[in-house]
Amino acid sequence: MMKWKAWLPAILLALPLMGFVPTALGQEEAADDAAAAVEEAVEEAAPVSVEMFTVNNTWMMVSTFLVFIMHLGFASVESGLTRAKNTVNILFKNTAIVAIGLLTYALCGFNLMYPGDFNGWFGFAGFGINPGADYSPIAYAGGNYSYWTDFLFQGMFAATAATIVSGAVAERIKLHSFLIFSALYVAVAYPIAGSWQWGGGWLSAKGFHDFAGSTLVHSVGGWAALAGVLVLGPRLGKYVNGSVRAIPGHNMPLVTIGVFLLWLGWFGFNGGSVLSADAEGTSYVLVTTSLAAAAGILASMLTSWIVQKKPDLSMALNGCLAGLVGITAGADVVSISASIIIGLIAGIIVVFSVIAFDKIKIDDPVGAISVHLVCGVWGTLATGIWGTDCNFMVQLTGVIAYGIFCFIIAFALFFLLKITLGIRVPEEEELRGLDIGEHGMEAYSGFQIFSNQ
Amino acid sequence: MMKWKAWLPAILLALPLMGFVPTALGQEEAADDAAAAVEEAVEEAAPVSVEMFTVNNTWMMVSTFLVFIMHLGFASVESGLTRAKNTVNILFKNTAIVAIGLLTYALCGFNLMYPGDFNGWFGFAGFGINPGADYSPIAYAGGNYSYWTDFLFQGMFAATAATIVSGAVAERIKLHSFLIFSALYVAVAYPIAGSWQWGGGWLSAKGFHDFAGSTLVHSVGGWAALAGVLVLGPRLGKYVNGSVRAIPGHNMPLVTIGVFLLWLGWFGFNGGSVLSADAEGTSYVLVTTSLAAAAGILASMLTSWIVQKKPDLSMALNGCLAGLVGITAGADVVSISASIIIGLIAGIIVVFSVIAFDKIKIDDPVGAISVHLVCGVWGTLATGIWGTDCNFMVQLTGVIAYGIFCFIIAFALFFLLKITLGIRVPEEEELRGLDIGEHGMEAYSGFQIFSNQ
Amino acid sequence: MMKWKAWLPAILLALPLMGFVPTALGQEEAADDAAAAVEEAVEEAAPVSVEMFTVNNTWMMVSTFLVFIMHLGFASVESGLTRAKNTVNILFKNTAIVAIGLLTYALCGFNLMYPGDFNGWFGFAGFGINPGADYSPIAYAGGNYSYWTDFLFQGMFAATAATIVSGAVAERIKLHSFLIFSALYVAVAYPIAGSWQWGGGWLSAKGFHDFAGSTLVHSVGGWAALAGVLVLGPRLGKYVNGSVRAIPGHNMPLVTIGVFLLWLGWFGFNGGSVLSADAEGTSYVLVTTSLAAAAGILASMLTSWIVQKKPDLSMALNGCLAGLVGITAGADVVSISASIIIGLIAGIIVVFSVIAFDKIKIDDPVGAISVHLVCGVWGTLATGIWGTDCNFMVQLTGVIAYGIFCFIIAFALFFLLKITLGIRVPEEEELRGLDIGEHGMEAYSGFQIFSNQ
Amino acid sequence: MKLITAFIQPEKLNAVKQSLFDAEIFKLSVTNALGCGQQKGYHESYRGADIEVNLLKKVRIEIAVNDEFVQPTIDAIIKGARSGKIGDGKIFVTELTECIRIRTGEKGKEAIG
Amino acid sequence: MKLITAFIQPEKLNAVKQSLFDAEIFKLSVTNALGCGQQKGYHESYRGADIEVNLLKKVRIEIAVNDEFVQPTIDAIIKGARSGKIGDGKIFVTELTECIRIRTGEKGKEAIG
Amino acid sequence: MKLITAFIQPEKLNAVKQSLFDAEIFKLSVTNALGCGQQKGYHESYRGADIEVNLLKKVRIEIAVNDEFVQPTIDAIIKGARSGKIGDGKIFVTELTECIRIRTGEKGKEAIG
Ligand SMILES: Nc1ncnc2c1ncn2[C@@H]1O[C@H](COP(=O)(O)OP(=O)(O)O)[C@@H](O)[C@H]1O
Ligand SMILES: Nc1ncnc2c1ncn2[C@@H]1O[C@H](COP(=O)(O)OP(=O)(O)O)[C@@H](O)[C@H]1O
Ligand SMILES: Nc1ncnc2c1ncn2[C@@H]1O[C@H](COP(=O)(O)OP(=O)(O)O)[C@@H](O)[C@H]1O
Repeated sequence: MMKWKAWLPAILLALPLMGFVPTALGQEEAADDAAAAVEEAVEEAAPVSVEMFTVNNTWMMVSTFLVFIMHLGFASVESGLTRAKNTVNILFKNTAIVAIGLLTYALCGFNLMYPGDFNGWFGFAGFGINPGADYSPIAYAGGNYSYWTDFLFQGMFAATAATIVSGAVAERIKLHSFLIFSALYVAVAYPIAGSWQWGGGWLSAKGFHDFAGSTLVHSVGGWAALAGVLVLGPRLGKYVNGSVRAIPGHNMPLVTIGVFLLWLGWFGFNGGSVLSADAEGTSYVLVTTSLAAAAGILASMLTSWIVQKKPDLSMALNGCLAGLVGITAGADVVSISASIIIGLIAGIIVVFSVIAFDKIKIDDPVGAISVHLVCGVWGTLATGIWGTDCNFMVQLTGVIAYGIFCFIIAFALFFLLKITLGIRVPEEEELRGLDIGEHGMEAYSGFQIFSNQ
Repeated sequence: MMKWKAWLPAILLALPLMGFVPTALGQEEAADDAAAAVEEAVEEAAPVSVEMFTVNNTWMMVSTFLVFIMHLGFASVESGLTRAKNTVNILFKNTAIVAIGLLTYALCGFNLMYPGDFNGWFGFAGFGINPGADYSPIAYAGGNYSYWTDFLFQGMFAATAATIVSGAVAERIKLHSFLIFSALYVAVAYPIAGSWQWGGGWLSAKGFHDFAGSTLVHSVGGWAALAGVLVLGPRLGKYVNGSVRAIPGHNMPLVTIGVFLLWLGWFGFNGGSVLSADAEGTSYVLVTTSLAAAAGILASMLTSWIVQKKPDLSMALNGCLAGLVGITAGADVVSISASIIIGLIAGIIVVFSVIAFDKIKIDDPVGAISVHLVCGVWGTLATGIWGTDCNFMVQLTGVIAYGIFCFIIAFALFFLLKITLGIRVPEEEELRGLDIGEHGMEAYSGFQIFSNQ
Repeated sequence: MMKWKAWLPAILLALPLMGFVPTALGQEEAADDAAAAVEEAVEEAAPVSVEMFTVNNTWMMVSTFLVFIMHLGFASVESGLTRAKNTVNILFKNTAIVAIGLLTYALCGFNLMYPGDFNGWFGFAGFGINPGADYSPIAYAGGNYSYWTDFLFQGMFAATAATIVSGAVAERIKLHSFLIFSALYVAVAYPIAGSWQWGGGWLSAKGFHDFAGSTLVHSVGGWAALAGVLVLGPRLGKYVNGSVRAIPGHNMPLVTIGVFLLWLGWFGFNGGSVLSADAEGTSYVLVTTSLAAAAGILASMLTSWIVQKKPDLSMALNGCLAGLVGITAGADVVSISASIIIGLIAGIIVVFSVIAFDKIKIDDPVGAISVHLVCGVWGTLATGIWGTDCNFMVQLTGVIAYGIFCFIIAFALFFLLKITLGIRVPEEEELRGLDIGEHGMEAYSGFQIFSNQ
Repeated sequence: MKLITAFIQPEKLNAVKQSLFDAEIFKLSVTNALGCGQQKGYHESYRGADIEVNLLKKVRIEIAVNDEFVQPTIDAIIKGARSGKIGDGKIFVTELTECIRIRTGEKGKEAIG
Repeated sequence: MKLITAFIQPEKLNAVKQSLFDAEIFKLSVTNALGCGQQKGYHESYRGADIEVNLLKKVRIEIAVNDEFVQPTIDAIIKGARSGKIGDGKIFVTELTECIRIRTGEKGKEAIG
Repeated sequence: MKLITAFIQPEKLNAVKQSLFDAEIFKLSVTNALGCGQQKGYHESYRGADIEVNLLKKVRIEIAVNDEFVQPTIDAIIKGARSGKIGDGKIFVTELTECIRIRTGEKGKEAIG
């Protein structure tokens, strides 16, 4: 009775790969075409009709909404995967981050990230947002979007980096220290790093390819998450006498809602990164994105079924995110089969990564480092392997450059906060929960909850 | 004090019908116009401008997102209407189904459903997805959508059929057997059945009208749900000593979230089924869809108020879905007044249907059979009654053909699984909940829950 | 250790204002341009291309979806901020309102609100919806949207007013009385009031500016909420021996989901109120909307941190809504800096308003009056201060006119219901919860909940 | 010393707490319970099917008191909890052998209050 | 009078209720509990890490009875709860000094039933 | 035999479990409780209004032991639960008349462990 079960996963795992291989070649071409379409869409600067401008801008606004809703996705995933006694705190952080992210991006982030002509490493076009006196909406970006859409779409991205950190340092970080870190990281570190590639800086000159931000967004958040966890240390009761103890999340429907909203949001994250409504370019990207997500679910589900003996919902959901993060760098330049393979591998990686980080006592309650950093790196490198006109060594250079810059800055910020304001709540507060400690409130008033776990 | 209450529902029920009747004739015309517009939109193959292509494709992508989010809707409704101890299991199934649905649709489903020229009963255009060497995005579908959007939109529909089954067989089915069933049903049965109508097969040649899938999607899922429940049997404790015992759902906010997301998704399900952004066609369909949903809520709410004495939230929500399923077949060809009547009747049917299935001991925890099968049939037939250029007998033929095909296949699959791997969890596992049994996890860790119900 | 904390909020509060001031002038211009663009978009009646019509209509449909999802947002916020024992009741009310709102709007609301040429105070174009015999979709609104989209977009707005009331009177109002009130208020009062401005009535002739409804929607709901609370009285146990007692909400993740969905919906609420997809107009509005929301969060978060000593999540979330309500009247005519200032002030107001209403024993469980009425008034007046071509006294006239009309009608309706059917549940039912009392159902079956609060 | 355990209607908890405070009994412990007694349960309906709710929500109160406080405590509970309707609940009294305050290690009469 | 407290497996509650009813014992109170006994707990896995679940879900039943009902009550509980597997639970019997019906003020033997 | 009931701070449960295990007491039952004692409750603020939280979360532990285990059990609980701050909780000891293991029907001293 048990034996066939051991085979099942392997068979299922093999299934989706069959049938794609024979058509891979044709798809390579399709990918090339799509890549070309995206390229064209991005570069085309010729005057377009007002109709085209309007539909392009409409698409970009829709994408902006979708990226916005990712913040709710993150808030849901992070609070669901932690304990009930810290829920208010996590929701508060995620709400505050969106506000701080948008306001600081308006204050300085946008103009740090897109400084216009600059030295490739650092530029700044001034405080505030203002399209300038001779602003013509249709000419601003070759009719692809208006100045305001540009700002808002990019602004919605910005806060994401801090949100990623939020999950990893959850259940023990002091609220005010986290908010100060986030404000600085999002206002300064993220846009400067971003300018290197999307702002037209040195990495973009080198031919680095990071379509929608496996590296620029996800690993930027992931490196900071790693730094934060290292400075903070693990939660009480996580590693006891050398053994790893599970601290289960308190609300799986909330986690599921979050992951589906994130996938939904990714349609805008990747689809909007085409930076126009170009029909072929956008829709191709949506397909690679979806198939990678689906492959990530399948792979992580089966991997966890084999490794942990029982299929773990939280792993399947992490696998979905892993696939999405993985495809983000190359969604426009890889073939359909490659997108599935990238997703499958991301789904496998994430399971082992979560387990491995626990082994080395890096306590990340929601798996943010595994999902965003590890799979962000994977996706960026995979683009070097399968992406049309991409170069593995350049991709590697980008990964390393971001790693060094972000990890050092984040580590320094967390360390400075630790020795000044302190970053960790007192032990008693951690045991009772940050909701009572930091907010004087409960998330589920009236419910009987065992808070002693 | 009580007497007026008995009248109230009836009065309220009558209210929305007043005022529509006088204008019905004018609306008939409007429906005709809209139907014509939809028809045109679908058939028009003349070369269109790139602007038109882009906006059409944008609309179809937005519709795809909306259909995608229906999966979250289903996951929420199904887990909310069942017990806390089976929540992880249901969420897991719904997550896995999306992945399996998309991947198998890419592997073979799409090319089974749209095989090009074929004998009208079964055709297959090969494994994998590939637009072909001479693919021109704008020419692919007369400028209505790109190949990739076509695939993704249809792919999002595919998994729905299996999701419908998930709810009906919840709280007792073995995970692996359910996954195997779903994979086969979605990969093979659904697309073959679909090809008869949407693939241009024999039913479409007969003049069958099923706009967005009352029959092709909802009843296909519903028949399988019925077969599954028959093979599985009812949950322990549901029918005791000849009396029906309620097993209340554990999370009503989750059910409500799910139903609103499903309604939202239906805007894409129906709106996208216009298969272009044609302004008159799409917006007319959205109005009929919304009014049917609203009428479904009102009717089921009042029916349950009268029949069960107290207004039942779960029934009102089921009524919303009933109205939506009901209008799906004819959203483009019925008048405004007809759409309200279809919704009202669907809302009444669903209440009696839920009660009737319980009477004959068909245990469907979420009312999936009543909503998707019964109202799917109702909607298809209603299209034969009120739909412009529709024929009742043809509609009936379609309903029966799908019923025979789907029920037999689903029953055979479930039966084969029963005698090989087994489809029902052991009694002890059912009592303790599938979350612990199948996944070794709880959905609400820390919460005090009475799991002995 | 504590001292710096006292400064922090003030510093953070100051931060976002810096850097905007220098650029404010340039933005004033931008706002002018954007306002002009919006104006143009609204007024332009010249024949447009079918492409333009299609993209405009697509945008309006997307906006309709977003406004629709606000109903889920309201349902989530309201049920989350009240006690578990009243959850089913609140969800039921919100579900019923959407249905009633849409159906009555089709029955008479639409034609009351947009009666065509009329005396400026009251007009009615007849029952039912029907575009008329000589309807040409593209000509209907100068190519901005079809008749059906017009109806559906406006219909989704209609139910909002009643939903606002729902939260304020929660946990003690009789279900049937509430439903009767809502049906009448939404079917008659809201559209008549709306016709004064959006229907082209006397206020619009005076030059009143209420872009998307700070007054027409939010304060219309808010006045009714105030009337309802006054007629109903506070919940048992809220004001005991002259002191105010907190009655905490039962589900903070649900509140957070609700607020994010409302923000998302506001993109359509405000963005769609441009009434075309005009790229510059819509995207400018989205930016002012988002920045006001972010500023509202920041301000309320810091205000509550200072006033209540601990940062209150429910206040931060109310602050988000406050900012959104505040910007709604002038999103198209104020500068970027003004939008931030409007949001900041709204966020501060809402905190003090919630506390003040409690002081005078006006028991509003969810803060609906503070958010929708107080900030609605604030936003309308602020438009008189900072809005291009807006006049403070005219704005004030509008605010007062709506106040008188709505408060009197709502008060009369509630009062009549009180002396006929009764509007308050019996004390015992209130203590046990309306879920058992009105619906015979629990929202969280199986969960152990202390319902004695 | 005695241990007094009472099952009361959930909505009466606040009233009982108040009357205990009035009687200067400040210490108590409360748990959620489901009860089945003379109040035979009621029938509800969910999706058309019957729910026989015969385990009704109750609140369980425990109070440890010195012997002279037994009667005042019982009186206070009755004062707060009685509505005269079936389901008002029961009070059970058991002998308490020992009582220890964890914080100080005090025992017996001193520890109880 | 005696107070009988039993810890049983949650899934056995319905069976125990049934056998108590069969034995004409209609009154009981139920609370949720976590238990740790001979059944040493089991190991689960969450995200690859081990959960040692050694506080298992149990249901706690309290029944106050007159002395002649003690044995029938114990028998009924055993009948409903025994599966023969570790974890079936325990029954504890303590002396009950007094019992009062809140509604009527009745005491002792009359109040208990 | 004695039945030992203790109310402790929720965050001390793990420590108490550990010290009981060290003292070779392996069996116990746990329930959630709200307590009101010397620790007079604290004030919180929700939406500007005051919440008087005077029913604080506690964990209730029950342990049935043979007489020779009473003192070791009490000592172990105190060891794990004492922080020296108000709110540490109380231990109550009552006489246990009988104890039955449901699985085997064993009674008394044998059944308890
Ligand atoms: N003999 C008993 N043993 C245990 N609990 C009891 C007993 N009698 C009553 N109770 C508890 O007291 C509650 C109220 O009892 P009930 O008989 O309904 O009230 P009344 O005494 O007013 O008729 C019950 O729901 C149950 O929890
Ligand atoms: N000495 C005890 N003190 C308190 N509770 C006990 C004691 N012994 C058993 N229990 C309760 O009874 C439950 C079942 O006990 P266990 O020893 O597992 O069953 P069995 O007697 O069938 O081996 C435990 O989980 C615990 O809740
Ligand atoms: N007399 C009593 N009866 C019932 N429960 C009590 C009694 N005294 C204390 N408790 C329980 O013990 C908990 C701790 O008591 P408390 O007086 O706050 O601790 P300390 O003894 O350290 O001052 C209380 O919250 C309550 O649950």
